[in-house]
Amino acid sequence: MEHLLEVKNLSVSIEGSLGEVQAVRDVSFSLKKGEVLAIVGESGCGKSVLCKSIMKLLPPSAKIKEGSIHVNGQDITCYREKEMQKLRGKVFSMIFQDPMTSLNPTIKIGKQIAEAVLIHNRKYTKAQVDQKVLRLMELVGISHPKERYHQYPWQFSGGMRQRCVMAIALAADPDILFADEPTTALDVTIQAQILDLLREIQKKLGTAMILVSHDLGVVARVADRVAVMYAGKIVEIGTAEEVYYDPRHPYTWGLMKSLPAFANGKESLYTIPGMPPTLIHPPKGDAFACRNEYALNIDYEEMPPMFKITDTHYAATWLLDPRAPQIKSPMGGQFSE
Amino acid sequence: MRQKKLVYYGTKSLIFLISVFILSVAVFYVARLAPGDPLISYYGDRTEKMSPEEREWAMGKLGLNEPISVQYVKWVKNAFHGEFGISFKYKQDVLEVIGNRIGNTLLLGGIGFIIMFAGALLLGILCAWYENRMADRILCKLGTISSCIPEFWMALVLILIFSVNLKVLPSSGAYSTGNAGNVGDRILHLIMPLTIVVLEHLWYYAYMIRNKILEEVRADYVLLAKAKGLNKKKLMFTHCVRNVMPAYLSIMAIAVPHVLGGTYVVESVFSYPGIGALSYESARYHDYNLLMLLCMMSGILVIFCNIVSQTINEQIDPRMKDEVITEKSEVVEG
Amino acid sequence: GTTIPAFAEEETTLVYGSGDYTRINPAMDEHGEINILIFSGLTAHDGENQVVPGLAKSWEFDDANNTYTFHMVEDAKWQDGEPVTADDVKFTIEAIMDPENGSENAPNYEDVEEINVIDDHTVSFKLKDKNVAFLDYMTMAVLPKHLLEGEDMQTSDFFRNPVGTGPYKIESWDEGQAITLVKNEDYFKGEPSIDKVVFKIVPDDNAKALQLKSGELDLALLTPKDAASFADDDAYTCYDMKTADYRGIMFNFGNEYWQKNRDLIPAVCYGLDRQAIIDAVILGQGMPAYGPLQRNIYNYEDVEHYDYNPEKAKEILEAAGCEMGDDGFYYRDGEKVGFVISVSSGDQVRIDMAQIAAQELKEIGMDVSVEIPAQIDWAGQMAFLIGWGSPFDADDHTYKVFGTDKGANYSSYSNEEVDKYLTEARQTADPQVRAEAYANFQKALAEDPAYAMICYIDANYVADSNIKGIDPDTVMGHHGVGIFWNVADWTIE
Amino acid sequence: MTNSLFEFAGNKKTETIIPKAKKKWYKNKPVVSIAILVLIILGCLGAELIMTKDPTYMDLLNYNKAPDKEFLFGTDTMGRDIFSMIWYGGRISILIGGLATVISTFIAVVVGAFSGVAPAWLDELIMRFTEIFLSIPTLLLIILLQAIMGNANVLSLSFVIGVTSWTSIAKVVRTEVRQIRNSEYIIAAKCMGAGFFRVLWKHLVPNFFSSIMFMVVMNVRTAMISEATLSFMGIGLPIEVITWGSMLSLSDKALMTGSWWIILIPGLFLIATVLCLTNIGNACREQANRKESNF
Amino acid sequence: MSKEVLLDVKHLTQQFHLTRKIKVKAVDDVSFQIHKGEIFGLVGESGSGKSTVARCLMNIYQPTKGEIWYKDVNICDKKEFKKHKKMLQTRRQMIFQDSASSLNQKMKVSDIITEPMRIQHITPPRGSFVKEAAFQMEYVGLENSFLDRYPSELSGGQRQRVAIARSLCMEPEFLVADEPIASLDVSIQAQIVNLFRHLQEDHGFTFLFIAHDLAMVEYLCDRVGVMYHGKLVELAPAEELYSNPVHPYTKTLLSAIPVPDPIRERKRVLQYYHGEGMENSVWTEVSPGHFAMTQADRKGCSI
Ligand SMILES: Nc1ncnc2c1ncn2[C@@H]1O[C@H](COP(=O)(O)OP(=O)(O)OP(=O)(O)O)[C@@H](O)[C@H]1O
Ligand SMILES: Nc1ncnc2c1ncn2[C@@H]1O[C@H](COP(=O)(O)OP(=O)(O)OP(=O)(O)O)[C@@H](O)[C@H]1O
Ligand SMILES: [Mg+2]
Ligand SMILES: [Mg+2]
Repeated sequence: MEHLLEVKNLSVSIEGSLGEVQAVRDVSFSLKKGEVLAIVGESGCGKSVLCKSIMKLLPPSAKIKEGSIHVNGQDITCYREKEMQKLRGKVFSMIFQDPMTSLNPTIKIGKQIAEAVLIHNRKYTKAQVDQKVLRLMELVGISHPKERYHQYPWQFSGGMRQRCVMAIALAADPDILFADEPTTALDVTIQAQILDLLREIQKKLGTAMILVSHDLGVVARVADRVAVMYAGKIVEIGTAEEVYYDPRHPYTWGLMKSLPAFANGKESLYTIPGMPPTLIHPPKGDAFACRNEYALNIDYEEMPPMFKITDTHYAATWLLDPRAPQIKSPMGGQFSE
Repeated sequence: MRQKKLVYYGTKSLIFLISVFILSVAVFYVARLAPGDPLISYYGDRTEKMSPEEREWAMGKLGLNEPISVQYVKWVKNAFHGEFGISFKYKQDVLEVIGNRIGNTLLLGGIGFIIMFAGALLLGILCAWYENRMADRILCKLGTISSCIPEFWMALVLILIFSVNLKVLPSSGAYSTGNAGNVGDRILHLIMPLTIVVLEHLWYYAYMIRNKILEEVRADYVLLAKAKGLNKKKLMFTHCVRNVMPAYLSIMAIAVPHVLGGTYVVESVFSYPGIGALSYESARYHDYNLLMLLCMMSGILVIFCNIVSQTINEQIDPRMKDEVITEKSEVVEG
Repeated sequence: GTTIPAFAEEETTLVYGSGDYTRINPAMDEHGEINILIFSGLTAHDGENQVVPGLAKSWEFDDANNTYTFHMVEDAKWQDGEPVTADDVKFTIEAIMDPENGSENAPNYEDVEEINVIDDHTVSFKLKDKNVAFLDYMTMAVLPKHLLEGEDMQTSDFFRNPVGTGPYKIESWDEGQAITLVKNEDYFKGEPSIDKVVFKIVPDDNAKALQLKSGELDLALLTPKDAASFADDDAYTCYDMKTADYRGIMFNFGNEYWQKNRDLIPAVCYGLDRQAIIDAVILGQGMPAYGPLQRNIYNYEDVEHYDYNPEKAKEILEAAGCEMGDDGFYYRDGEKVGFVISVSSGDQVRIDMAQIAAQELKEIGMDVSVEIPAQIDWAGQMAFLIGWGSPFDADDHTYKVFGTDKGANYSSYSNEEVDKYLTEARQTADPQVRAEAYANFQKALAEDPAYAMICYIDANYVADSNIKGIDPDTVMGHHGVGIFWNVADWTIE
Repeated sequence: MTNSLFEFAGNKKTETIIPKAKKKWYKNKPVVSIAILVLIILGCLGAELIMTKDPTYMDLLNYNKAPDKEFLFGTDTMGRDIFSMIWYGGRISILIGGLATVISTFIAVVVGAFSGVAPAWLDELIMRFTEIFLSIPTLLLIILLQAIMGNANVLSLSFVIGVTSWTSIAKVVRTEVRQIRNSEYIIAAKCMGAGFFRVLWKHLVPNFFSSIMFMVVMNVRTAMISEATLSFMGIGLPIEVITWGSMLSLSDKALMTGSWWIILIPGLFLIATVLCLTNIGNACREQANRKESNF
Repeated sequence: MSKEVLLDVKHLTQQFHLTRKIKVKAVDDVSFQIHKGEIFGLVGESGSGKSTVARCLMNIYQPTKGEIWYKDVNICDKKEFKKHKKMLQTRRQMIFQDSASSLNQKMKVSDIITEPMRIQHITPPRGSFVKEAAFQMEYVGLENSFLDRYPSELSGGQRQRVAIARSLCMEPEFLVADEPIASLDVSIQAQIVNLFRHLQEDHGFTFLFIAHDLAMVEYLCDRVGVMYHGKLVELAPAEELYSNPVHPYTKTLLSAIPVPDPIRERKRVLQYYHGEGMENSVWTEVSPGHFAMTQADRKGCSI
């Protein structure tokens, strides 16, 4: 089966005020039609930049240093703004992380959604557009859509704004949906509702989705495959089952261990020691080494390649090297409550 | 709902009327309290030779030796009957003095204003579109320089080029004699004064638009709009420019009297009979009645334009409105 | 409608670059170039500024009664067809004299005691005193009684649609732009030859020059600097007209300072390098001044000219007991010698002159500065850069300017001798006697100067070379007024 | 080697290289503009040192001279040395331009911002007051103010010009403030106890700076010119005081005579000053807005 | 309970206009108390008024009805608020829900963090403002290379941590944290939560902790309130609430907590609560310290 989206060796750098931030480093993955790929990872590791770089929404100071992006078999790495415009909204759309600032404060919510509808369905009459907007608002669970249509973003609660952004993203039934932390501002019931909705859409229309989330529960619910990112690199990728039940990368272990579910009573939560590296001068070897209690000497010297575990499961840690000492994963297996 | 609207516009009109009233008081008093001899505009050079008794008599004749408040009440009474007195300098009913010229000014100022309004917007957008690229940089420099060049200089250079050397444009007047109704002739006469009027202010506003838009295109919502698939043009016009409009409109509302009345230099260089010179001279030589009427006209225009722009702004950007957080709940100053 | 005959020559038009007019009211306003085209007075001036007949074909003076009797032309008509009568004359002068009207010209007729209409075409004026200049004042435009009776002389609409007896009549007035005059075919002195005269209103000096270049104007009064750029062009003729218009520093003797330091005034006069001022400010278009009558037939050469002589100036100062201080200025009784010259705003030529004069006076040790007050304080100021001069009868301005307590004596100048000779000259018609009286007057004035004279300034008219008939020898008045005196004779080739 | 490489090392503290700003200090700074402006200002301050002639001395033998070795920038129609006049006159011009602009900008920002955050009725009041103020002819106001203030000097003149030229900026400020007054970061600052002026200076000003920047810079120019106009009308500084404004306003006389230096040189200095100010303002704007265009 | 009451909210109501006609009761008659030194969790449906409650506590909104007592100051009273302004502003701090908009884009991170100190003119205990900022940054797990950056150059989580650092630098006694950990990764969430814990235990901080992550709330909070449609529907100590929820919404909520286990999670079928029986329910104490909205007619049944 043809890959809908294929990213190869993508590196993205951003010229910041202090120097070049290597926000995405050598990332490769692919996405099939109707598939949900979740990206989890440390905050600031480049997840949002990755999504935005595929949609070409990064500021001019961001450059794709290397690698290629193929959509539907077409190489869009060098697409210009004009060509990208045709793809955006229809082929891929995005739910942004900051719902408040993502909405134009001077335009009514309904209008902003209607705009998205109209771009891709130019022949719609006004009534049709309105109808569609109201349906979208209902779909994402905004109550009283008729009245809410005429409200402005600041009159909405955080979660409602997030859902509006979602409605906009879904307006044109995109092929690929980048959902950057789409449910952080939602309570669990609505979150579940939304996740089910996304699932449904994905099943019905075959929409593929890249879901960025920190909530491992959410990821567990919707993701087919999970990629774990650290310091701009994908350190582990595999099906949800593989990553959850058989994580191989020490960072993944750390993440899982940090969950409150693993805290015994009221004792402190586990945290990964140390601080994430800056991406301005990433360390020579494995960026995670200095926080990794299982770090090998080679981790400080050389970057680990992607080791294949199964056909779908890869991880980038020297621990998987045949030469490395075998250790038992401290995590994995089914969770128990 | 309709009643609410009625109340809304009712209050606006009331505020308008009160403002106009206060304005009239303010101008009346400021004009009379500011030192200067109103007799000069009536009696010319002879004023200087007047004996104190003669002065007394002359002031009395012009009704200037009563207390200011009495004068004001009289003025208001007469104004209600549509009598605004005579111009000291022109010795003619002020309505007539202004009436003879207001048309020309409205034509010059009005067209100038529209061109400026649209031009500054377009120029600003253009510069913002090509931010920091060649076109933008050149325009920015040229614009800044152009706004430093004195008006009279530019006007004379235009005359030198287009009238003296090329002989394509008439250099003075609003129309050639006997051609008052000829549209083509009027347009020909308008070109150069218009150019000056527009150039004088254009960049001032264009630069503001440019910078505002540059702020605006940095907002995050632009990303979402782009992600929707909006093309640049739409994005610029329906989002960025829209958000810039409130600031622009409110400054344009203020610009109205500047553009309409601030054409003194243009009028004198191009012998264009408008009210710019009247405004200047009436203020300078204390031609009270003329001054009052001109001020009231421009004041009414300003207040009206501002109320209109405020109303439009509240439509464009609800954040401008006060009820946004409802009557009961305001941000408590911390 | 009029049908234009097929053989009609092309209409000739003269476009003159003029200042703005708010109205045309010769009775109330002093200056007004256009008046002479539309109106005529009982008398008129010729190229030598002598009085010649106007609406009055002859007149006589009755010494005993101090009465002038004028016999008017019978067939003169107003431009609306009505005949001109003596009533009109009486009406006009009485209107000017009526204090209610507040005319600027009223002081000229202070002497008139009675005006009598003898018949339709004869009018007589009884004066309180002898006044040779009276004939000059009768050049005042006569206004039509039938159109103005009962009207307000200041605000009447007539002054925007004037009807006169002059060579041209108003065709149209485009407010603020142009006043178009066409020739008056019934002009009592004969039909003028130029068909149309347009007073195009061009307030800006530079614009005037440019419009002259572009051919939009045919005649204009330019600044000397602008006029210089037309000098080499054959298409234009430059008329550097002499004027009776002089500039000088007027001392205000009402001010305490001059009451104390009147003896320093000669030093001021010696301290001015007049030629340098003329060269720098008006590009040499003028002549150094020493007296108020230099362009008059009664000029008397043989007086002190106060030619530039800084040494002498210093000597005078020292002789008067001034001592040079460390700062380069003289001190008298511990007070610095110096004064402030006020200049009215707007006239750059005067400002420049005052500034240079101040600098020159500083060089001889007087601390002189220039100020432009918002409002001229005639009574309080120390000195003023004044402009005066009349091209007509010698009495015309000297009497009221230098006579004690006279209307235009802003300097509160008072000199018995001057008063005496001025009155003497005024009260006789005998040229011999007058010449003598004026010579004495000038001597007296030079000895006790009221003004530190600076210069006479030329009026730089530039005209299209096609215009013929402009008299280059006429002496112009204040503001260069007077070039149109013989406009009826002008032609355009 | 391989063996040791694959031994456990544990989490070692590694030197994290803290990146220093490696850009040169002059990067992103309008060095040229600052340099030119500083030169002009220094030149004006130290006018006495560089002047070759007495700027007020009218050398009647050498009027209207084109620039040459003796008169570096030529002389004006009255024989004054333009080179000396520029430096000498710049001092007052820049002082008045700067001072008046500071005053007008201060009033504008305070009034505008206050009106922006004020409750509806107060805002309405202030705005209408502004409009009424705007509708009274500036000339009259200036005459009145000058009469109240007494003798004209640099300070009073700057004050008068400043006090009469704040309205348009105030309007823009008000609109801008109204747009951002309910932004969360301003609410946050208020919660922390920031007073009006702190919120204004730290949060509001950087946000509306870009809209009013050019208006403020142009105010400098306008103030310089106004000063000359007022002097010319007799309500300004004494006439013999030389300023760029007076040099410019006299220059129209030189226009027809082809004495380009009389008009061009003061004009160039004025333009250079304004251009430099604009550039610096622009750089400040960019500095305050590090975000990149999303467009 | 013997604990000292720090904050007492009485019948707080806040209305907003949706349109000119329609009003929304964002918060409807909510009463609760926060004790000194406790972490009070507030959970609930999105749009149920949690942020509004928080903003009322911070005097950002003037409540339509009701009183809020901070210690013995009625902060809804303008006069009293004015009197105690300085104290309130230094002792209370808030972390806003949307970090992107609560940070001024035009300020550097270091300036943002130390802003409250500068406002209150506090000399930084660690020497300079920059050092102080660096110290706070480390607290929340940020490299101090971020000090010179601008908010727009940060990722969502980094921004959030800056906001946290800003509120902590004043060492407030009462901290309102509106979803402070929503966009942080699990490990950093843990770090922040540990930090909060530490502050509570060792420094006696009091928290109002608003979150959607119920697992974290359970772990961190001493007592938890549940909001639904502007009403507080249940209030109980954390353990009690999680083990014995009374209100149907609470039950739904708890059942919806996602589990980090793909197979189980995907299989789970969720029930929804649509406000059944909200109309005539009343606020009752179902067990000591455990309050809930219960149906009036069934009153007493659940006890
Ligand atoms: N405009 C920018 N200029 C400079 N650096 C940037 C810019 N935007 C992001 N970065 C840096 O790039 C890195 C990756 O940022 P990104 O937003 O992708 O993180 P993220 O994975 O989405 O994190 P989070 O979960 O916190 O949102 C961060 O270290 C951030 O500081
Ligand atoms: N300024 C406002 N004007 C009008 N309505 C408002 C305003 N602020 C909030 N609301 C409304 O009040 C209700 C509660 O909002 P609030 O922000 O308190 O919810 P929340 O519980 O914080 O939700 P979330 O978890 O999604 O952030 C919402 O319906 C919202 O639309
Ligand atoms: Mg992110
Ligand atoms: Mg909220």
